[in-house]
Amino acid sequence: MHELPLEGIRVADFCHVWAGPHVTQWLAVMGAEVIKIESHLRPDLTRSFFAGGKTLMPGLNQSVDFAVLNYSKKGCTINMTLPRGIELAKEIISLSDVVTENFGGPVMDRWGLGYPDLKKLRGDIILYSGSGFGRTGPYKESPAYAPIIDAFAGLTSLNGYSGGEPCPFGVGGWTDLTAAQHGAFAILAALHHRYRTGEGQHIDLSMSEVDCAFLPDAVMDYTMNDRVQRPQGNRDIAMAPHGCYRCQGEDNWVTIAVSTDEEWKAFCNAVGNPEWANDERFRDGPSRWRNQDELDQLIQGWTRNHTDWQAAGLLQEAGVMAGPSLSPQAVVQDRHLAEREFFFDMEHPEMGTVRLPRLPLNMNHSPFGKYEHAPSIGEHNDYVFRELLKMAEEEIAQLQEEQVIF
Amino acid sequence: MSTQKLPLEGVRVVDFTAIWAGPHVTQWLAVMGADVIKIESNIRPDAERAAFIRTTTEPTMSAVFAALNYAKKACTLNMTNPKGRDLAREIIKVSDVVAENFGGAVMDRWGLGYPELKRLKSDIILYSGSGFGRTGPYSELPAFAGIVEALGGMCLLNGYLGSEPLPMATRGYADLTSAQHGAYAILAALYHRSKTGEGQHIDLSMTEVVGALLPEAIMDYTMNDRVPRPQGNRDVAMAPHGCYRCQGDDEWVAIAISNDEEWRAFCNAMGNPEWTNEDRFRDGLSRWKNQEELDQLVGEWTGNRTRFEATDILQKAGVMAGPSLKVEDVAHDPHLAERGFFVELDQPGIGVLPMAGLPWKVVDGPRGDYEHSPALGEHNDYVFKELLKMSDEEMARLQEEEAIL
Amino acid sequence: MSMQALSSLKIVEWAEGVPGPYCGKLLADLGAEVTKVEMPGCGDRARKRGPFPDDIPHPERSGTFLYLNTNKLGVTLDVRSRTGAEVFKRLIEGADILIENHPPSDVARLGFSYENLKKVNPALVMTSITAFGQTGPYCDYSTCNLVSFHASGMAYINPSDGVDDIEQEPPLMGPANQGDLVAGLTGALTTMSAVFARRMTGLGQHVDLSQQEALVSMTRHQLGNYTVEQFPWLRAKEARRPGVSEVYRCSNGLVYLICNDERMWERWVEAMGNPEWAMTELFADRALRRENWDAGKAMVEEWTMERTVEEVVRLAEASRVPCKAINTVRESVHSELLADRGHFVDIHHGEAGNITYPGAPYKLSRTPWQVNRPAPLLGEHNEEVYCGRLGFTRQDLTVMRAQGVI
Amino acid sequence: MSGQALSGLKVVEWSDFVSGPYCGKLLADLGAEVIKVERPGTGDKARSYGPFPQDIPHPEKSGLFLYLNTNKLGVTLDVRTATGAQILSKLVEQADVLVENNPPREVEELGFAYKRLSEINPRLVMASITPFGQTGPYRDYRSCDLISFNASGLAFVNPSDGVEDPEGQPPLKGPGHQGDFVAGLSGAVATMAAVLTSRVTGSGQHVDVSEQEALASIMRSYLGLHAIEAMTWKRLKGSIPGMVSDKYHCADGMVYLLCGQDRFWAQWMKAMGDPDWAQNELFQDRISRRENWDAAKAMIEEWTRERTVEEVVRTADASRVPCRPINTVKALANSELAAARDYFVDVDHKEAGTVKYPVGPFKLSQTPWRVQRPAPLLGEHNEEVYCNRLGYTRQELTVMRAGGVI
Repeated sequence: MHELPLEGIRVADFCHVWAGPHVTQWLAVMGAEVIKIESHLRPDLTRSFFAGGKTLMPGLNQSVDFAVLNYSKKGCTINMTLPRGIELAKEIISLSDVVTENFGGPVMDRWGLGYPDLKKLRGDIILYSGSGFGRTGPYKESPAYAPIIDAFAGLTSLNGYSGGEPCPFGVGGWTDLTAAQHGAFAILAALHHRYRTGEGQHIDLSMSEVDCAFLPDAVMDYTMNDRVQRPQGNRDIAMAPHGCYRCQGEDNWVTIAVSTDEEWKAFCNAVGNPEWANDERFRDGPSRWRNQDELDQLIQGWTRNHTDWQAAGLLQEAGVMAGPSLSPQAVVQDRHLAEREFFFDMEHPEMGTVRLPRLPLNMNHSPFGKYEHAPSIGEHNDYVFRELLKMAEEEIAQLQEEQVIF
Repeated sequence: MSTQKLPLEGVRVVDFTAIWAGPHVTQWLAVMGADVIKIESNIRPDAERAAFIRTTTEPTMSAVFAALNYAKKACTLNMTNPKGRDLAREIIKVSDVVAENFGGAVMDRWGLGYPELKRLKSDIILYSGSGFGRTGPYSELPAFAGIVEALGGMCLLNGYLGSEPLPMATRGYADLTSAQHGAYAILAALYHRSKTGEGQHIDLSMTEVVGALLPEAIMDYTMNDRVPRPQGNRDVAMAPHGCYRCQGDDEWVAIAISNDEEWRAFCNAMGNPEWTNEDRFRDGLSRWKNQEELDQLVGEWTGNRTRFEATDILQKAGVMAGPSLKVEDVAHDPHLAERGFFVELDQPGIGVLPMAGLPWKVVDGPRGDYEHSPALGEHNDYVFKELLKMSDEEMARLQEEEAIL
Repeated sequence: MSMQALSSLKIVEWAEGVPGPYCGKLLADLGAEVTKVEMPGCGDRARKRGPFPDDIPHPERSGTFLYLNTNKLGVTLDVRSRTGAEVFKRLIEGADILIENHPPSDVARLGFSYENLKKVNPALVMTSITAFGQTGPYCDYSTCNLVSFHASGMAYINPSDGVDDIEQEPPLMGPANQGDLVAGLTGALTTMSAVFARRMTGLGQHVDLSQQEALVSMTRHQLGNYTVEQFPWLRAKEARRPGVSEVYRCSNGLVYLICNDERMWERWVEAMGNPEWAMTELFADRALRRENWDAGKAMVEEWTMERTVEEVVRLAEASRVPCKAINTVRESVHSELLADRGHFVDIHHGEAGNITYPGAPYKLSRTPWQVNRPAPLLGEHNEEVYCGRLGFTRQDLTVMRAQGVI
Repeated sequence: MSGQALSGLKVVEWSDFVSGPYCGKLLADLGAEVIKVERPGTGDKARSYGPFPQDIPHPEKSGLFLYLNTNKLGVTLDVRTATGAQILSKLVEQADVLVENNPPREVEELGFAYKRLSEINPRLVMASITPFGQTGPYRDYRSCDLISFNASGLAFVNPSDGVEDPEGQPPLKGPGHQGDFVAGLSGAVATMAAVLTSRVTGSGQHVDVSEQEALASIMRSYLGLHAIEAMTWKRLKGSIPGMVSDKYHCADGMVYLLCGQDRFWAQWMKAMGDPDWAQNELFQDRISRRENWDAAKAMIEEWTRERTVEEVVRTADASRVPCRPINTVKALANSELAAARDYFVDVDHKEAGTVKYPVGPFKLSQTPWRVQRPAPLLGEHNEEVYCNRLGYTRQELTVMRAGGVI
C-alpha cells in the first residue's frame, strides 16, 4: 500500500459548484483531509443539479454532479452568516494547511477571512482563490460561469466546424475542470515551497487566463501575425487526412490522422486502396492537405462499411493513428478503460452502489489514491466539531440550537 | 551529335608555362579541345623534358613531361631575341589565352605584361601562376611545390600523430592542385568573356591554394587561435578510422566506421570476436577514446586477410573500406580500367603507353582530345606557316636570325 | 531571480509535441530546473508547427514551441545511439523527475523502462504521458490530439450549440490542442503528487498518465449522470442542454447568456422589461422553460437583436445575469481585464525577437510565476549541461556532435 | 552582383560535406547563384564537423561549413518525400547546373538520373561527384576521404620523409579532407567546361567525377613513370626515386630548401661559402648527388643548424635558391605575405560572428572573387526560394515544414 502523498495535509474547503470542488477533489484523492464547509442555508449548488435522468428532483445527497466532484471529502455545516460561525471556521482554519474558495466575489474578505486575516490565524497558511476573471481587475466581482468565460477569452470563437458559427464548448464545465487542475497544481507547488521554507502564500487563479494558457497557438498567431483564427472543425494545420468519419451503425464515428507519406501508404494498403497513394491529388502531404474535401469523401466511403472499432483496429494495426469517437456511454463500456479500472463502484448511503470515474492518477501501473463516497450534507459534523475542535456535547448542541452549526 | 563538340574548340592558348604547375593548367585546356601552343626553345626547353629518370632514347622527351603535356602543340621561339618576342606577339594576337608560370616578372621584362597584351588583343586572358602571387614581397622568388606546402602549413599538418612534419611525398601536390584551380579560373574568365567580351588577368598563388585546401586548420586558428597538429589517418569523430596491415608484402586496407550501425555490421562481418563486446568499444565515444587498442585489434583481423578480401567482406556489410593501392596497383586497377581512366598514347620515341587521363568524364559525351605530347618544336610549321601565314623564306630567315630556335 | 516554488526540483524532459512539454513548462515556470532533451537535428516536433512570424517556418520561431518551452534548458541527444543512452542515464542520475511521452514499447526497447531507470536512480519520479497509458489493450496505440479527444467522449458531446442539424455533423474536436494540453496539465498534477509521496518514502514512483483518462475525466459530469442515472448523452440538440443558457444574436455580434435558475430568470425577465410572453404559463418554471425553450429563445433573441452586444452585456451584468460577448482571441488579448491582470508578457527570444505570450493563469503571492529564460534554441545548453554538469570535455562534445549523438 | 565572372549562372547544389560543396563554393565565390539544398534538421554533415569557436559544437558555427558555403543561398528539402522530389525537379528546371555528390544508386532510385532531369531541362549540366564515379565495379562502394585517398595511391607514397621506418607505418592520408577537396575542384573545372559547351550547343551534359580518379590524376607523374619506365615504389626510406629529403633543421626551426638541381647547387654552395666537402667527387652531378644525398644533406644541415630559420631563408633568397620556413597555419596567417596579398578577409556571420576566412587562391583583375554573403543558416532562404521563385504560398510553406518536407 502506498502512503498517500498529501497525508497529514488538511484543507478547509469553501468551494462550491464545479471549478472549486474539482480542485479539492484532487487534493482529497491524493490523501489530504478536505473539510467541505457548507450549510443548509447555502448547500453546494451541485447538490441540487440534475441531469434529467431517472430521479428528476434528487435530494441534497443524491446529486450525481455532487457525487463525482466531491468524493473522498468530509462535509460539515457552518452558518457563515453568523459571527460565531465565522469563529468556528477560523478555528478549523487554524488547524488547516490550505484554505480554498471560489466565490463570485470577495466574500472571504467580507467574512474577515481575507489572506491577511488568515495569515494572522496561521503564518504559513496557503489560500487558494479561484475565480472567473481573477481576484483583481475590473471583473473581480463577476460570477464565474465556464461558458461565459470561454466566450470572453476566445475559446468559443475557435470551437466549431470550419466556416461554421462559433460553438459554445459542449463539455459542460470544461474550463471549470481545466482551471481546477491548474489550481490544484499551484497548491501543490505552494506546499512544496512551504515544506522547504515554511512560507505560505495566496494563489489567485483566473479561469479566463486558463483559457488563454490553453490557446497559445491562436493567441501567439495573433500577437505575432495579427491573425484571428477561426474554427477549423476536426482539421489540422498540416495533417491530412485528419478528421472524424462516419461508420456503420447509428451515429458511429472513427477518427483518422495521417502525418507522413509512409503513414499514408500504410493507410491506403490497410483500406485496400493502394492506388490512392498514387493519385496525383493525394501523392504527398501538401496535395492531400489541399484536396481534403475529396479525400474525406473517399475515406468516408470506406469507413461507412466498417464499425468504428473495426476501422480503428485495422488502421492501428497498420500503424496509422485512428480511434473511435466515443460517446460518454461508450466510454463507460470501453474495454481498455475497464481493464485499467478507470470506473469503480462506490457504496453511497443514499444512492446505493454508484459507478464513478476516478481521477487519472496511476502509480506504478495501478490506480492510486483515496476514494470514499461524497459526504452527505453535514455528515462529518461530529468529527469536525467533537474530534477536531474538541468541543463538548453541550457546546455543539448549543451551536446547533443557535443555527451556527446548521 | 552536338554534345560531341569539345568545350574549348576554337580557343587558342599561348603557353609559356614549364615544369609542373603550369603545364598541368594547359593540359586541362588542351584535353578540353583548346589549341594549346607551347612555347619553348632549344636554349630553354621545358626542364621536365630532361627529367632525370629516363630510359627513352628521345633526348627531349621524358615520362614526366609526357604525363603533363599531351594534346598540346609545341613551337620554338627564342624569347631572348627581339624578333622572337615579336613572333610571340603575332601568335598572341590570334589567341585567346596566354599562360605563364615564371619564377618572376619575366613577362613584364619581355614587354608582355598584361597591359601590353591588352593592347595586342583587348579581350586577352592572361594567366599567371606563381608560388606566392604576382604581387607581394615574394613575387620575384622561384617556387616549388614543397616550398609552398611548407610555407602554406601543409607540411606541419601532414604526418602521423606527433610525428615530424612530412612533406607530401606526392611531389607536385601543390603544383597540380594549383594547376586545377588555375584551369578553373581560366574557364570562369572565358565564360565572363563570352558574356561581356572582357578579358582579364588571373594571378594565382600556390601558397593560397594550399590554404584553400586546409580550411579546417586555418579556421581553427582564426576562430580558436589553435595550431592543429598532424592526425595521421585519424578522423575527428570516426573510430576505427585508419589504415591496417594485411597479408602480403606491405599491403594495407583502409577502414572507417561512422556510427553504431556500421560498427555492428563491422563486428558481424568479423564474426563478432570477444573484444567487440568490451565496454571500451561499446559506443562511438568510447571507441574514439580507445583508438590505439582498437586499431591493434582491428589490425589483427585484417592481418589474416588480403586487402581485397577485407575490402570485399566489409563493403558487402556496408562498411566503408578500401585497399591502400600502390602506384602499380592503381595502374592496373580494374575499376579505373573499366572506366577508361588510362588513355593509350602513341608517344614518338617511347611507344604506345597508357597515360593517366584527366578526371574529366562526360557521360555519353566527348572523351577529350588526347594526343601524344609534342617533341620540341614539333609544330613549328603549323604555327608559323599555317597560323602566321609565313612563307618558307621568311621562316628560314627567322631561323637564321635565331628568332625561331 | 527570487526563489520560486519549485526551484529545488531537477527535471529531465524527454518529451516532444504538446503534452509532455506543457507538463514540463508548468514545472519550469514555477522554478524547477527542466532540462529538455531533443533529437539532434530536427528537435521537438513542435518546432515544425506554427504559428510562425509572417508564416515563414523556422525551427526557432514556432509560437507553439516558444510558448511550451519557456524557462527550460535545451540539450540535443540521440538516446537511440549507445553513447546517447549512456549520457541519458547520467542525466537521470542527477534528476528528481523524468517526464516522457513515448510509446511504452519504444521506451522499453531503449532500456529506459521505469524498472531500469530506478536502478540508476531509486528516487526518480518518472512521469509517462501516453495515449492510453502503460497497460491495457490499447497501450501501444499511437495517437494525436484528434484521436485522444474523440476517444474521450468529449468530441461526441461537443459542440453544444450553434449547429442546426448536429447529427449530420461528425463529433467535434476541441479547438487548438485542448486534448494535449489537458494531458500535460494532468501530468504536472500527478507528478507533484509523486514528489510528495517521495518526501515520505524517499522512493520514486512511475506516474502512468493516460491521455484518454485525463480527457475522459473532463466529462465526469456526463459520465456520472450516465453511470448513475443511465442518462444517455445523445448528440441531438434538444436532448442536451439543460437550463436555458444560450448564444444570442445581437445587432452587432453574439453574446453568451446564462439564466438557468429561478432568481436569474426573474432578474433577466425584469431586465428585458417584463415582456408578456415571459409571464405566460409556458415559462413558469425551469422544467417548463426547458420544454418550450425554442419559443423562449426566439423571443429573447428578438429583444437582443435590437440591441448591441455592449448594451446587452451591460444590462445583463447590471441585473447580475452572467453574460459576455463572444470574443475572438484579439478582443481577449486587448481586453481591459487581461491587461489589468498583466496576464500577457512580452518575452525576448534570440531568434524570434519580442513576442507577447500568455502568462500563467494563477498568481502566487510569494513565489511568482516568472520567465527566467525564453524557450531554448536547439542544443543551446549542450555545453552548460554536458560539460558544466556531467563533466564531459569540449573535445567529447565535438566528437559526439560529429557522430550525431548530440 | 554584376561584374562577377559567373553572375547569371544558376546552380543547384544538392551536395553534402566537402566535395560537392567545394565545387559549389568555387562557382558561388565567382558570382554564380548557388542554391544549396540541405536535408531538414541536421542539414549538411559539415555543420557537425569542427572547428567550432571555443569547441562548442553549433550547427551554424562550423568553420568547415562556413568556409565551404560562402555566397550560397540555403534551403532545406527532404528529397525523399514526394513533395521534396517535386520541388527539387522544379529547382533543376530553372537551373543551369546541378552539383550533386550522392550515391549513384540513390540518385537513380530517387528518380534524379541525368536521363530524367535532362528531359525536364535539356540545358542542364549535371555534375556528379562521387568516390568512384558513375560506372565500374566500385561505383557503389561506400567511401570517405580516407578510403579514396588510399584508393588513389597517394596514401601509399605519402609521406616522403621524416619517418624513421616508413614500412613500419601505414600509408598516410593527406591532412584534412584533401581527397574531397580535389574531387570538388575537378568537379568545378569539368562543370565549367560543360557550361561553356552548353552555351554553344544549347544542350547540357552529365559530368561524372570520380574522387579516386581526381586523386590518381594527381599521381600522374608516378603513373607516367610506371607506364614508361616501369617503375614501382616501395615505402622503404629513400627508395622512392625522386624522393630526397629537402627538410633542414635550423637553430630555431626547420626550412624546406631545394638545392639538389645543378642550377641551385652551385648557388647554394656559394652561399654557404663553397665548403670543401662540396668539391668532393660524390657531389659533382645531380645523379651522384642523389646517390649520396644523405651525406650531402648531413653536411648542409650542419651548416643550417648553426643558423636561425630567418638567416637561412635570407641567405637562400639572396642567392635565389628556393627555400621557405616550414610554417604552421598560424605563421601563414600572420605572414607578411598573407597581409600583402589580402589573403584573409573578415566575414561577418549572424551566428558565428566575424571570423577571418581565406579568400579564393586566385585574383581575377576584372571580376574579383567576392564575399556577397556568408554561409547560409539552415533553411535561411526557404521563403525567398520557395515562395519568391517557385511560387509556393507561405501557408504551403507552413504545411511543408510541419510535414518535414522542408
